[in-house]
Amino acid sequence: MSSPPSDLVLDLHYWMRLTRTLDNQLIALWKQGRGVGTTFNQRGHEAISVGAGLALDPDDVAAPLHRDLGCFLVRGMSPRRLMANQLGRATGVTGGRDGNLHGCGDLSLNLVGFISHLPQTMPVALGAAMSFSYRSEPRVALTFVGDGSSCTGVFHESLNLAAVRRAPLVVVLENNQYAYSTPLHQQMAIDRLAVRAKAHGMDSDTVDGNDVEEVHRTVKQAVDKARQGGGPTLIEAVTMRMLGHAIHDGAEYVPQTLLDDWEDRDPLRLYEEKLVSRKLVDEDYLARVEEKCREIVADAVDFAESSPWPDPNTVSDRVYAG
Amino acid sequence: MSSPPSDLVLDLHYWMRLTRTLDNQLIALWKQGRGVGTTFNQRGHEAISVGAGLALDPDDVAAPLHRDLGCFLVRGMSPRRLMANQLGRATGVTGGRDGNLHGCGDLSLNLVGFISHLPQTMPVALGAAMSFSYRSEPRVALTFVGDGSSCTGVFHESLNLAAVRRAPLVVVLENNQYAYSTPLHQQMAIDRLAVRAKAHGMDSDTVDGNDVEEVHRTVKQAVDKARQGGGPTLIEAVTMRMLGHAIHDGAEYVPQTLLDDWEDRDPLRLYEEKLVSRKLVDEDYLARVEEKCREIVADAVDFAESSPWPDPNTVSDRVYAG
Amino acid sequence: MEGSSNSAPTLTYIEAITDALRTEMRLDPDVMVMGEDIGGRFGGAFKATKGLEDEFGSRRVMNTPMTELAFIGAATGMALMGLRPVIEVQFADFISTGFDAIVQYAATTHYRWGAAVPWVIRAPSDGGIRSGPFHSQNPEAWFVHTPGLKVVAPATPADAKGLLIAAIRDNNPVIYFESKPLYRSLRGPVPDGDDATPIGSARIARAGHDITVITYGEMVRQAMAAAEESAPQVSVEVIDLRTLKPLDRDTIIASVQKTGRVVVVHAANRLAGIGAEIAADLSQTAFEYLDAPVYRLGGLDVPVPFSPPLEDAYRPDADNIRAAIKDTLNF
Amino acid sequence: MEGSSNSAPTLTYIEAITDALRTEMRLDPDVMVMGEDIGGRFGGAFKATKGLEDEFGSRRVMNTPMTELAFIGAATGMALMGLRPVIEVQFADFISTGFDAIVQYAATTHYRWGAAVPWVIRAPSDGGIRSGPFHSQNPEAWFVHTPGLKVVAPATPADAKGLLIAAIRDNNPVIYFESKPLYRSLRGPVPDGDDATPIGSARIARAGHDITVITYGEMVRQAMAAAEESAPQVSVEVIDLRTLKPLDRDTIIASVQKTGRVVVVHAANRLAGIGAEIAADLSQTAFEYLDAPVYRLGGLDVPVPFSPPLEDAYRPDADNIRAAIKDTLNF
Ligand SMILES: Cc1ncc(C[n+]2csc(CCOP(=O)(O)OP(=O)(O)O)c2C)c(N)n1
Ligand SMILES: Cc1ncc(C[n+]2csc(CCOP(=O)(O)OP(=O)(O)O)c2C)c(N)n1
Ligand SMILES: [Mg+2]
Ligand SMILES: [Mg+2]
Repeated sequence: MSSPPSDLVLDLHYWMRLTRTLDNQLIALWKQGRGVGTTFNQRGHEAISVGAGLALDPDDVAAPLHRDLGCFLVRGMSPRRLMANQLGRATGVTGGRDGNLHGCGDLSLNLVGFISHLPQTMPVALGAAMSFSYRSEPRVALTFVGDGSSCTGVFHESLNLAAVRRAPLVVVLENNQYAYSTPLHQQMAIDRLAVRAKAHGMDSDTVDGNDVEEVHRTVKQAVDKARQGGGPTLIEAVTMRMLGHAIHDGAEYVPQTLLDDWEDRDPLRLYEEKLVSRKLVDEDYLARVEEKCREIVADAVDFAESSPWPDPNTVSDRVYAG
Repeated sequence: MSSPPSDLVLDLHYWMRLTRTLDNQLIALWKQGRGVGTTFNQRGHEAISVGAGLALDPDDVAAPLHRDLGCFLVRGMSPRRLMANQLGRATGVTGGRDGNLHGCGDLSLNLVGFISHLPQTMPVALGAAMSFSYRSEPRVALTFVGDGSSCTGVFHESLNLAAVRRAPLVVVLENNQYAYSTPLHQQMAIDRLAVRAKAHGMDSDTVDGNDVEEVHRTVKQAVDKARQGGGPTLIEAVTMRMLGHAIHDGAEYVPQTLLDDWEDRDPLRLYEEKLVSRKLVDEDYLARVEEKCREIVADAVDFAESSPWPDPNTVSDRVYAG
Repeated sequence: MEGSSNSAPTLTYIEAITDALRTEMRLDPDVMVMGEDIGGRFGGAFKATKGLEDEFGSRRVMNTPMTELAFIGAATGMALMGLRPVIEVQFADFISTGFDAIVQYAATTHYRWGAAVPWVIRAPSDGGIRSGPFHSQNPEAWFVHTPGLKVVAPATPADAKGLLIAAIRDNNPVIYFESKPLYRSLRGPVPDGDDATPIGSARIARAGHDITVITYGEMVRQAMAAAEESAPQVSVEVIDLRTLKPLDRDTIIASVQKTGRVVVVHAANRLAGIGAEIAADLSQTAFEYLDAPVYRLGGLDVPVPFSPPLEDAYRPDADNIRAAIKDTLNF
Repeated sequence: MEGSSNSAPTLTYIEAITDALRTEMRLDPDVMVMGEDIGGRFGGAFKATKGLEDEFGSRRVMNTPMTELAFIGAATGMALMGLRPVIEVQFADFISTGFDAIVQYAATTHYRWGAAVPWVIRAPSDGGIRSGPFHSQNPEAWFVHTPGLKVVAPATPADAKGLLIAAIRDNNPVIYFESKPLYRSLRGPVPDGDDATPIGSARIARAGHDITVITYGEMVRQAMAAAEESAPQVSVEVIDLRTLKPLDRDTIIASVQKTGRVVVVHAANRLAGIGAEIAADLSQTAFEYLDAPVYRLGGLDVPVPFSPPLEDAYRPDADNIRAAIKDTLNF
């Protein structure tokens, strides 16, 4: 296994750091009572959302969910617009019509937004992939889904349809051990979630969701295969949701030992250690990146908090396309 | 493999013959313009519906679908009530409220009725099974599902829930090569449908759906296992839908060679030949059974056609339970 | 019949649907059809898509597995990428199986993040043909109540074509309720070209001055029969709504200002149906013009029953409409 | 506070829900609860089932995977076998995910083959709390329009308990819409015993003689505030519907006969909402008593927006109700 080129390595690291920094800032804002509505946590998911997101070409379509802050970022959605959306401002992605990461779609960035009803985004991403086949375009669609969501009907219908149409779709299944408060063993009678694909004759793989290079490499292979007409792939990425489901959730139902075990394998720290030991970066570099990310996020907060609220007179605008 | 006891052998044969006779009579009635609405065909499915249906104890619950005329019969629903339902009479199972085999449920016979939305009956049958666990009753629920229906979300949600709860449920998947006009290869990227179970960690098996003893034996094993707390099983029974989807459908989309191949393996004729060759019955016996079935079915037609229509003043009755 | 391309040949309602699909597929390579059993020689449960695969190939005529959630959701993704999928649900009754994909995803997308979802769902609806509770439903009220959708329901072959063309060209998710009892029993002139019937505009199916009957779909035929039977003593105006969302309030109000009396009719459950919205709206906006309460006639609050005497008791018809007209005039 | 078992302790709205569940689970071993995350120490997204697993065990408090279709369908099977499942959907918004299991299977079963389906769905509905388009919905109109269901929506802690008890004992599928904004912000006396609030009977929340405000859920609180602010100049009667299906037409009509003026209010989309049914019905059955058109106040025809200024513009409140009262009196 050859190492990835160094610009990719630095990208993987940078976006994970930015994701973590933004996530931490959201938590801080809400703890300080500066939030609006709720916000989700993504800690533990950086390697998956960033590793997978960076496996795409700009023309490809991504449909990230509530743990995939990193994917929104690598696809070019700015921290300013994301933060403003979280705070319900007119300058946010949805102009205050939707909250947190919900609805953060932007076709100019080839980003498809999600809805709460999980995982209704899957068939939509599949449809994007089917449109590529329809037009013989060499493009791929990527979407994410959780372990809990892999129990749903729409997940299976989507895999079945993707497989029978050999659609250029890659599905990253984020097995983070829990659906809200419900552990895997109360959700399903399997423990290797990649087997879900077998029911539909689809290729699948399982990766360490805390190893960003492994995630990236495996998703990239699946993306390349899909682009070449090889059909869809389901990739299970195993990780742990390190915080509550959303900001209000203390996750007291998660055994501390489980968290401790996974804390030792924090995807960002693991990668930083790896890069230092490979001598690709030094501590100084890491500190500079961290500082840069902090600045970007601070700027996003300033931007969002000084942005106007949406005008209530526009509430009925934009229900329909012209 | 020991042969089944002779009373079971004769039962399997008798109910298959009655099913075939009733099905033929329905076709004849509709061709003569004596039908109301539509009626489904079940030719080719006799071994599955009868073989599986007879694997249950009286206390067990069955939830048969539109190809499972045989299961309704073996569970004790009379040809009279079934025929009257097909003809929309007050004496039919639903009193004219629902048509053909739809809604033919009767809790006194432990039969759960189905709806068109396929396969919404699956979670209902699962719920019956879950109620047996809840009450620690040694009972089992059995339901049927088609190949087309195995693509649906509700199918997969039901298997997942059944598996994680180890519910005493047996699901017979009737792979009859088509969903209406759509052949398997346009529906899914698999050809052995039993693999659907793998996605949910459920046991599964595949049987020759035209071999009534194999169907019966395999379903019985699954029923026994479920009754002993061994959890659910999915059994794929492979057969061919020998006629159109419903009475109006000439099924011109089915290649004749395919039908010819399967006609050679007609489940009823195969079994009659086997019984004769095993010297368990003779031609005379078979003729007598056929005659008896004809009488029963003729009586059912008389009963239904001489039954009153429902009173239109009752149209709003019975929407709610008291 | 002359061969002029501007003539209006006589087509059945379902032929007009096929004509609209063919017309739009010829004009726009982004238009495609998808659904269960719609392809090949079969051409769908009602044959509305028969012949299309021969002309346009299987890429543009896509047989789907029985997965309403996945294929409606996929149509949304295709629409986001600029295609214009026309989805057939085999019966309108099965639209509930894809409910989330419609009311949660597609309906809200443009409002939330500004992306257009230009698909059409063709939903063969309505009863009167002994099809029982699961092949006879008229579920339009669910969708009229849901923000973000448009809903149309043609009553004539000409509008079956014109509204389908308009729906395909519309940049929003449109649900097109076709009335099964009209498929082969109603025949009428259908313009040859590619003219659209504008969404949001009702049609005066019959002018009159004593009373207004407001309806849509197959009930227009029943209302026309009732109007004929009531003439010449009573002059009945019949409004064919054509679009259920957005409602053409101007046409409705103008008629009511003239007649002062209204009967609203639909085959769907009367309770909390479209008729309730129209009656409530008129009672508020045309209060001073109404000489009698708005009479609502609709299906009973029961699942559509199968047996003929029960279904006939369930479903309004010309006789019921005539009686409602009489009642409302005698108020 | 005295310890008498007949006293009425003061509970929050959500405590009253828990109280009802506990009361019925103690009385009837066939009553059980199921849903996502409802078990264990967690006790559900809103903690309505907290403590129940400790008392009744995991057999009767069943955590389900995220499979709305399967677990609502399974509840139907359990109900057919004589159990009385109380299903929690995590938010009312997700009820659309289990739609077929509700509107197609459960709702039609008794009509078709005479088997009772005694389950309850608890649906945490309503907005005003900055939860955005998918955690703020009021989807009751879909279910009122669907034959075979009952629909209730308590506005007070006492009715939160009483209606849930009634729903559990009812032999039909009942959808119980609880109003999230009331959960912890509304506190009131709740009878200690196991009395049911009968399904189908509205409540005069406030007697008055000038005008009737008809509403339910959290809007009762808004209406009461508007009524207080309108007094003493205007004497407002407030009807808390409590049951949306079947509607208590007698109570409504009696009030309208007295006041002659009506405002109907709900947070759900006004278009083709419950208010339309009530207004249409009154306009027909109380035509001669109405001195002004029935005023309908409801949510806008848009997805419930997230941002505070937008949600406030979407959603009726006491000020809007006061203005509607004024308008209707000045008609
Ligand atoms: C259809 C549906 N039902 C219920 C919910 C409520 N809900 C929000 S997130 C969640 C758990 C999701 O678990 P998983 O898919 O594993 O994703 P994770 O949050 O762990 O990343 C639930 C039940 C929902 N969003 N959608
Ligand atoms: C949810 C849903 N969508 C569409 C239909 C229309 N339909 C009726 S039968 C059928 C095919 C069913 O195929 P399969 O499950 O293989 O059963 P079979 O009829 O072959 O026994 C379809 C599509 C339906 N009944 N339910
Ligand atoms: Mg998870
Ligand atoms: Mg089949």
